[in-house]
Amino acid sequence: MIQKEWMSVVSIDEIAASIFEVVLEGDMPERIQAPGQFVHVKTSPHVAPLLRRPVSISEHWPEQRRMALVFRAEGEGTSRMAAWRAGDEVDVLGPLGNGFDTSDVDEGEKALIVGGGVGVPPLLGLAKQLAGHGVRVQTVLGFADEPSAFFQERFSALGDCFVSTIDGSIGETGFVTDVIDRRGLSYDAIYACGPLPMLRALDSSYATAKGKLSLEERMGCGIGACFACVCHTADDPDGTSYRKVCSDGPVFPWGEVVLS
Amino acid sequence: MIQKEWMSVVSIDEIAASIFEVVLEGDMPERIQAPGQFVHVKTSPHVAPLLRRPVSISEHWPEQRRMALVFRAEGEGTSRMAAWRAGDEVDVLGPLGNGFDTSDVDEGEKALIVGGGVGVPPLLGLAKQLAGHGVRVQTVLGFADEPSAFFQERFSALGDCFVSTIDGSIGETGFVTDVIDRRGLSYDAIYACGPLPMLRALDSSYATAKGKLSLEERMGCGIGACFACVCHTADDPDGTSYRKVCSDGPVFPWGEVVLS
Amino acid sequence: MKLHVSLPGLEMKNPVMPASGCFGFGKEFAQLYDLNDLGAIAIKATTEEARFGNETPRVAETEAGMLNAIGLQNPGLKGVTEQELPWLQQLDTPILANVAGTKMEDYEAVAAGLSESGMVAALELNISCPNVKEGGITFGTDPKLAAELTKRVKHVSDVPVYVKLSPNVTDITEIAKAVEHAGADGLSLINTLSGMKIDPATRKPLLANEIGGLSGPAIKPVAIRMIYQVRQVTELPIIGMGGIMGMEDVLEFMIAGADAVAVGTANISNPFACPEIIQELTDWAGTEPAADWAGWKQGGVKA
Amino acid sequence: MKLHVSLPGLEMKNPVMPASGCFGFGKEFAQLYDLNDLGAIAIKATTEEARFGNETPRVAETEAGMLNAIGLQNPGLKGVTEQELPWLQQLDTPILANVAGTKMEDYEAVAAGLSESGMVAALELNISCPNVKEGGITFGTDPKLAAELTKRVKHVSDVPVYVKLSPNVTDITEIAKAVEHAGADGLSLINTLSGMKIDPATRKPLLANEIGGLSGPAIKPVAIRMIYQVRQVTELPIIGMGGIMGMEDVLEFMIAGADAVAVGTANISNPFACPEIIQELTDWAGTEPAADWAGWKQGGVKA
Ligand SMILES: Cc1cc2nc3c(=O)[nH]c(=O)nc-3n(C[C@H](O)[C@H](O)[C@H](O)COP(=O)(O)OP(=O)(O)OC[C@H]3O[C@@H](n4cnc5c(N)ncnc54)[C@H](O)[C@@H]3O)c2cc1C
Ligand SMILES: Cc1cc2nc3c(=O)[nH]c(=O)nc-3n(C[C@H](O)[C@H](O)[C@H](O)COP(=O)(O)OP(=O)(O)OC[C@H]3O[C@@H](n4cnc5c(N)ncnc54)[C@H](O)[C@@H]3O)c2cc1C
Ligand SMILES: Cc1cc2nc3c(=O)[nH]c(=O)nc-3n(C[C@H](O)[C@H](O)[C@H](O)COP(=O)(O)O)c2cc1C
Ligand SMILES: Cc1cc2nc3c(=O)[nH]c(=O)nc-3n(C[C@H](O)[C@H](O)[C@H](O)COP(=O)(O)O)c2cc1C
Ligand code: FES
Ligand code: FES
Repeated sequence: MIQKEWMSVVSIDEIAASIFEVVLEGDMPERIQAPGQFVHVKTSPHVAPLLRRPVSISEHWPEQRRMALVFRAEGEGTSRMAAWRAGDEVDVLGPLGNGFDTSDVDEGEKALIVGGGVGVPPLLGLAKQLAGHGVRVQTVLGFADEPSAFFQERFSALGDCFVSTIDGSIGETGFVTDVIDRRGLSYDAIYACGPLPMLRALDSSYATAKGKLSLEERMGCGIGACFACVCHTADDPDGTSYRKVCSDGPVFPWGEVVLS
Repeated sequence: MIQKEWMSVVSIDEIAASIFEVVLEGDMPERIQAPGQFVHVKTSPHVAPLLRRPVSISEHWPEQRRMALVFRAEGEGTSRMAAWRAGDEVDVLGPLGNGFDTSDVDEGEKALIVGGGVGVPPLLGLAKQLAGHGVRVQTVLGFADEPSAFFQERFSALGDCFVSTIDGSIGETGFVTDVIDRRGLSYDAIYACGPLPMLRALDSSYATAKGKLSLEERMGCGIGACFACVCHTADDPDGTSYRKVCSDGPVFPWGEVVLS
Repeated sequence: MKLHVSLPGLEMKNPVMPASGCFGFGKEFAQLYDLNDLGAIAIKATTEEARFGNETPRVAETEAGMLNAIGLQNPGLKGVTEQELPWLQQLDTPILANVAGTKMEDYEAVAAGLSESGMVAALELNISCPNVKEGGITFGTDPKLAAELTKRVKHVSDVPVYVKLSPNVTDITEIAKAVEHAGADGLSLINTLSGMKIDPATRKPLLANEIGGLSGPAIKPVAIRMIYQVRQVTELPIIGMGGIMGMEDVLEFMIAGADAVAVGTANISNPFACPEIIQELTDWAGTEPAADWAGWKQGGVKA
Repeated sequence: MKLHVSLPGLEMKNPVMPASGCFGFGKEFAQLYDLNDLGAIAIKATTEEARFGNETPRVAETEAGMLNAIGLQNPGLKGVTEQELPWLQQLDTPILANVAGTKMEDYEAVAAGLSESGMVAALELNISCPNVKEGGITFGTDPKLAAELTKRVKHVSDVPVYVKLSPNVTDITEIAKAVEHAGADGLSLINTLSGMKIDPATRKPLLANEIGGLSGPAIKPVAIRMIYQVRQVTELPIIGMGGIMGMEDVLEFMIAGADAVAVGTANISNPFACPEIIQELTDWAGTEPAADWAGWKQGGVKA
């Protein structure tokens, strides 16, 4: 059940350059069904910024009624979020969308988790869930550079974690696909979230993989009503077939949607 | 010299129902020339509320680099101001306009100060200045009701202070003119600031008085450039004569402008 | 005061309906609250054939507004009558079906099909969508075409026909008069203002379609002005919209001359906007001495 | 990169000028900063006779915008040439004089007078002011009238003539083409959108004039769209305006097709807006490899 809730900010920390982790408390965490779901955040109680901002739930702790979001403060809305302080009450709509279905891998099998930039956060919840189910988790994280990198330790605690940066300032130089190929990583399923070029590279390099990927698209309502966030499906006989990223996704089976 | 300054909020207090007194610190207080001048306040660092809000300077202490404003939190902008906290930096344009010229009264003469509602604040600075010059100050303050009344004690410390409220919840029941007439208050000059009906009543009841009154008008720029705030002059041969409240006023000689 | 409003085809418990395109076909919102609380529901535009619409990005944020170029994505007449409308029948809320097309024949076919379905209370002729390359908007900017289209659609419809006007015109009263003479049962206005946003970083338009429709609080003063002007030239009922976010906005529209209102963009920034506004209105009505909207409006601006 | 822009009559150090009506005749701002920092100055509209303008309230705030109905208050042609322009001569900044009227003859008289004064670099024909009851706006909404007026004013002017277009039209490109053919040396757009605000508490319009002109960030998407459209039908220089608040907005207008920009409402909410924007632009230009605006714009949206 989707709800709109005034949640309270428990803590907010800058965990990397312009990357903030905020912990929120309220009823919503109890309703979260899967890692990869997101919330739609009104970043200010005033009219502007008018649109909500979609942000993935990175982790949640239903017993404590808490959940975490990790976001990059960049534009108008995320800058407002970065100015939130512990104790603030903030307007959050969620949980939204369909998260990662992990039925592709069984206990003892290997999952390859690939994240780029602010695509990394929802994968932490996923990795924890997979590890909890006894799946062997390997992670490849791509960042622009060292200052913007985060969560390496948290992923390392769950399995092998490789980092790549474009400038080579930490980890291996290059893209995530370079790391996967160079190391010859094997897997039973891939789970990916990150910028479109990364998803496209994964999709074309490992076209026959099993797994899921999480998409980003500009959103209006976040609940499936406004048709802002549609994408084409790979199988589209008459050109009118589509998926809504907000309500059908943001997580889709590998190969289901066109990454355009 | 008009300046735009980020001033810091020293304190903010609700001194009556929805009436706030804020003390600001910066360079501006040194430039204030007369009581009755005002500042034009950007109530939020964001685009909206777009227009500044004109607020009179109620008192100023140039040595401490401080000044006070007293405002009623009502609409969008003043509500933002009411949410200011000590330590905030706020965008203030000023000092603006021409304040009260007190040359109408000499030492030992009697000044009648008449204020209504949020017209009262600038009169406090005026009363202090007059009292400082040895002028005998009598004040009549009109408010809607007891909860919204303020500054009675501060004016009482400077001379006789009579209060009237529309509902009679404190002071005398009725309008300020009722008090003046009933008590037969005499004066060498009147200084008034308050809602237009009050100013009109004073103007028609005491048409031949010496003195000054301070006007309110919707403003754009506050510096005399946009022609938002004009008023007609009493003496207007061809219908094009005018005064700008922001830069020619807000204080005008008794009888100079049309109170429409 | 009674909030009830009675318009051709639309018996509304209160004057508030979600605006077309901002509410889909209602299902998503039905998970959030009881749609019977609404005065009516304007559903998403229906075209004769199914449409995918424009490429993404389809929305962009602007100061106190948003741009959209959805491009009339919808499942087509058949899809709407078979998959969407039947579900809405369980509601006790009148459905206003938005009709779009590129040729007059398209509009006729959709209007006839929807009217015959018996599942809609009235039609709203969208002659004003700025987001499709051909057609649509021209009907909304030329009084003769607007009138002809209205006449033809009226001819094939058994339910009342509202014409939704475009604000992208020199003189909205001309179009209003033209469609009134052509037999429109009501007007709805305003649709979105045609607008554009360019990202200085990429030096490209933010929308894939480049130009889109501007909606939200930013455009409210234009909407109020147009309704005020149109109110002075016609007695037709007006469904007013453009930037309504709260109860005060509803009142402003009613004073300007609207008989009911539609809430668009607000649903997008707050999916509970409609029931929240209706609740506010209900509380307000409890303290308002006038018997009904007609009585209340007598105290307002004269048309 | 060099910020310099060269337009007919206007050699500008940078593409930023205050917009007409938001800067008076410059004196108030001269107390605040050096007016020589500006690219040009568009002064307040001049009419043949002195005008008091509309009653107050003349301004109202809207979401991310404002309404104004000043009503062309000004000291008249004689007042402007005798009391305002001489003082501006000390500046090394070109003056763009805004010309208004209700009849063609008025425009001609004012244009001739200002041109003959030798104190203005160019004229800006205000055929788009929505705040005067008669005339003014009709010239801006009818291509034939706009063209005729342009021709007549060109005939009596020795300085270049910019025509300031109204956004309250169905097709702005038609008006642009019409005035281009009539001999306009440049275009400036947009003027304000016609709008209205009603106070639900008093049930009365906030402006004494009821209807006013909407300006500020709210209207920027409409301005950008219109400039983009007009850029595609004419080679004339365009002075772009509508909601510019900061440097990013200037860049957005330049990409859309403007050759220079005017800053209106921003001066009202921040009297230091122009020098602040120019400083930002100067800093930006220091890091921008293109040689000039023409080179820089090649990377942007194609007209
Ligand atoms: C399902 C989903 C989950 C996401 N999860 C995260 C996350 O966990 N952490 C994180 O940092 N970011 C995440 N994003 C991206 C995040 O939504 C954008 O970075 C954010 O909306 C930008 O807002 P802004 O105020 O900084 O930018 P502005 O430029 O002010 O935004 C203007 C408009 O564009 C939209 N927009 C801008 N960039 C994007 C984008 N990349 N994707 C979608 N809309 C965008 C905004 O939502 C807003 O409507 C997610 C996006 C989606 C769709
Ligand atoms: C010279 C001058 C001095 C003033 N001094 C004081 C003071 O010391 N204390 C105080 O409480 N108030 C004072 N006022 C009135 C004060 O400016 C308004 O109460 C305030 O602008 C209202 O803003 P808002 O955000 O509450 O209302 P909103 O309704 O959000 O305001 C919308 C717009 O209307 C304008 N506006 C609304 N009411 C008034 C008004 N009465 N006068 C002028 N503009 C108005 C606002 O400035 C704004 O532009 C003064 C006004 C003037 C002109
Ligand atoms: C995302 C979106 C989609 C829209 N789709 C339609 C549509 O299909 N048909 C239509 O007549 N109007 C459509 N509109 C216009 C709205 O119905 C409404 O007229 C307009 O947005 C102004 O109201 P608002 O400011 O409350 O949104 C759409 C608006 C938005 C924002
Ligand atoms: C208070 C005010 C007065 C204006 N007066 C004039 C005028 O006299 N002549 C004119 O051509 N435009 C006038 N305008 C329009 C502006 O020049 C400009 O075209 C418009 O406001 C859009 O720009 P902005 O959003 O930056 O303000 C005026 C605008 C405002 C806000
Ligand atoms: S954001 Fe509205 S349908 Fe997805
Ligand atoms: S407020 Fe602009 S001239 Fe007074």
